[in-house]
Amino acid sequence: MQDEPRSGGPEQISLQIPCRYSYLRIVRQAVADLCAQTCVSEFKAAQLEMAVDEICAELIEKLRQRAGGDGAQPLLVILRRESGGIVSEVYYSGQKVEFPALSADAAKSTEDAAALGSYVVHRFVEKVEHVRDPERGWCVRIRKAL
Amino acid sequence: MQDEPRSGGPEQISLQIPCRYSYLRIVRQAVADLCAQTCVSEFKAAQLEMAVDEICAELIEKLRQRAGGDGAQPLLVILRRESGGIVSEVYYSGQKVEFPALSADAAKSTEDAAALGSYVVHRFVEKVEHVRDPERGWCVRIRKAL
Amino acid sequence: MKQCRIEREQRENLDILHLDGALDAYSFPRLEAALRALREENRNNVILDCAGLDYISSASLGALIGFARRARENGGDLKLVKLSRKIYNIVELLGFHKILEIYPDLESAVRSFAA
Amino acid sequence: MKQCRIEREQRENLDILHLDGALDAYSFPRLEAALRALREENRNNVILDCAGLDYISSASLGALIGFARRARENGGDLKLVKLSRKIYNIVELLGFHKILEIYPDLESAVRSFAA
Ligand SMILES: Nc1ncnc2c1ncn2[C@@H]1O[C@H](COP(=O)(O)OP(=O)(O)O)[C@@H](O)[C@H]1O
Ligand SMILES: Nc1ncnc2c1ncn2[C@@H]1O[C@H](COP(=O)(O)OP(=O)(O)O)[C@@H](O)[C@H]1O
Repeated sequence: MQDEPRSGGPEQISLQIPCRYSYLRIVRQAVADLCAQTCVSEFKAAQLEMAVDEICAELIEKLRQRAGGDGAQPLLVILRRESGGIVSEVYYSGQKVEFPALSADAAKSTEDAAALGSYVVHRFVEKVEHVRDPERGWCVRIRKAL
Repeated sequence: MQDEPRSGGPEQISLQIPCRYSYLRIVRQAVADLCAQTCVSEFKAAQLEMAVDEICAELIEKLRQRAGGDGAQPLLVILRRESGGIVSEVYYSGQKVEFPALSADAAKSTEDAAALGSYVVHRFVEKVEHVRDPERGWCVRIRKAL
Repeated sequence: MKQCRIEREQRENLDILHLDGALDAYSFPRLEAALRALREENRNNVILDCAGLDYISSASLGALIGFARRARENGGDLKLVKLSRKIYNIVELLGFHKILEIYPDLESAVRSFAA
Repeated sequence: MKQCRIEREQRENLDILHLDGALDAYSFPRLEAALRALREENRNNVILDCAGLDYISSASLGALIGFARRARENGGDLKLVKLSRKIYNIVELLGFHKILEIYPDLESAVRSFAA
């Protein structure tokens, strides 16, 4: 009975984590829980979970490289339901990180291991943007339709 | 090898969730992950996890009662390592919530089911405070020594 | 951590509830419903298979203790089996291992009811 | 979600890696180490028991495919068994079920190596 659709209300999770791989599973849990609450199918939820995980993992790798490890600044992940879809935003501070997971070019094949993350993200979500927020810095925003 | 102690760096997780029981498990996961990263023993981690879960569950119950369900405002949970301990802060908006889990009186026995939450919190952590933060509202802060 | 599932296995003289996931405030109504059904059918010999249980809240422990008390008044009992180390440790620290019977495996709990 | 554990079971003509938890960027080095050990010992018949696997990242999938290719060049293979529906679905959507052999259970995968 507790698994019924939620009635409404602002369904949003914000999560700030240290820039480390070990916190990826909280991010995945947050995606899974938000999806469960907003009646997303198990399969769509798993796809969004993977897309968000791939983005965070790539950002963590690049940001740690740049900062030389533990100096890297935290990530802010915001997940919310938005008219007919789920939006995930991952904010980070400092200069823009260029990485293949965002390029639609790299997303065309699964041949190249480095481009796999990119392929996953583009295969599993409808919209991928890398935008600048005046207050919170760079943001990778993806949207999955329900 | 990846399970080695972390070298340092600010180990902190902030988590804002809708005021619903269904998000308790993200909170527990966050406690477990932070504890794993800061070398807390499995048993101490489980105790802190339970104390934080009991506090959030009680707050959610009372805040939902007050707001009539889904109108209840989100909870903000901040977990961090602090000299020799782990601190958990749970912030909520609006007027102070009185609840038994914070009373040391109620914590003396396990006879009364309603007082069980209180007993757990006081049994498992060293310090329990219910304080007012000028910016973020009321805060239940607990601290577990490592 | 998964959502809690409670599966009921009915045997001749006892019932086994197989738990999977977390017994927290969210799944609490599900536990209550399962215990209520047992009470209503006057089934008083109950084993809780905790092999898949990864969390238990104080309210859930309270509900189990309440059920056990009532079951004992009716000549039965509620017993726990296959607790993880983590959960056993919590139960022990709270002193509930003195209130609830705990067995390492299903077989010994089943035998304890037969005795 | 638990931390990933990888347990290696060595049989006469093949190795089974039992996975438990998540194969993500955090546990990736552990997967790499396990696969490296197999390569160094020239063990090319490998079964991945995914019964306990609750997540797999693209990098991990890439590492498995790389290992499978190399194993095939050496007359062996890497095969997956007991994928959850959720993970099978992901693997299928990415088209990797055409690259990696997948079996429902350990026995059929073991037999496929013997054949
Ligand atoms: N003290 C409690 N412990 C456990 N569950 C409770 C408690 N009080 C109420 N519940 C029930 O838990 C269920 C889950 O609640 P929740 O996830 O907050 O969302 P909703 O009330 O919209 O279903 C509700 O049916 C609620 O009535
Ligand atoms: N692309 C990658 N995918 C998976 N693991 C990686 C990748 N790059 C590096 N790693 C390794 O993952 C391990 C875990 O990293 P992390 O949890 O961030 O903390 P730390 O580097 O302090 O151990 C590190 O040993 C890191 O070298």
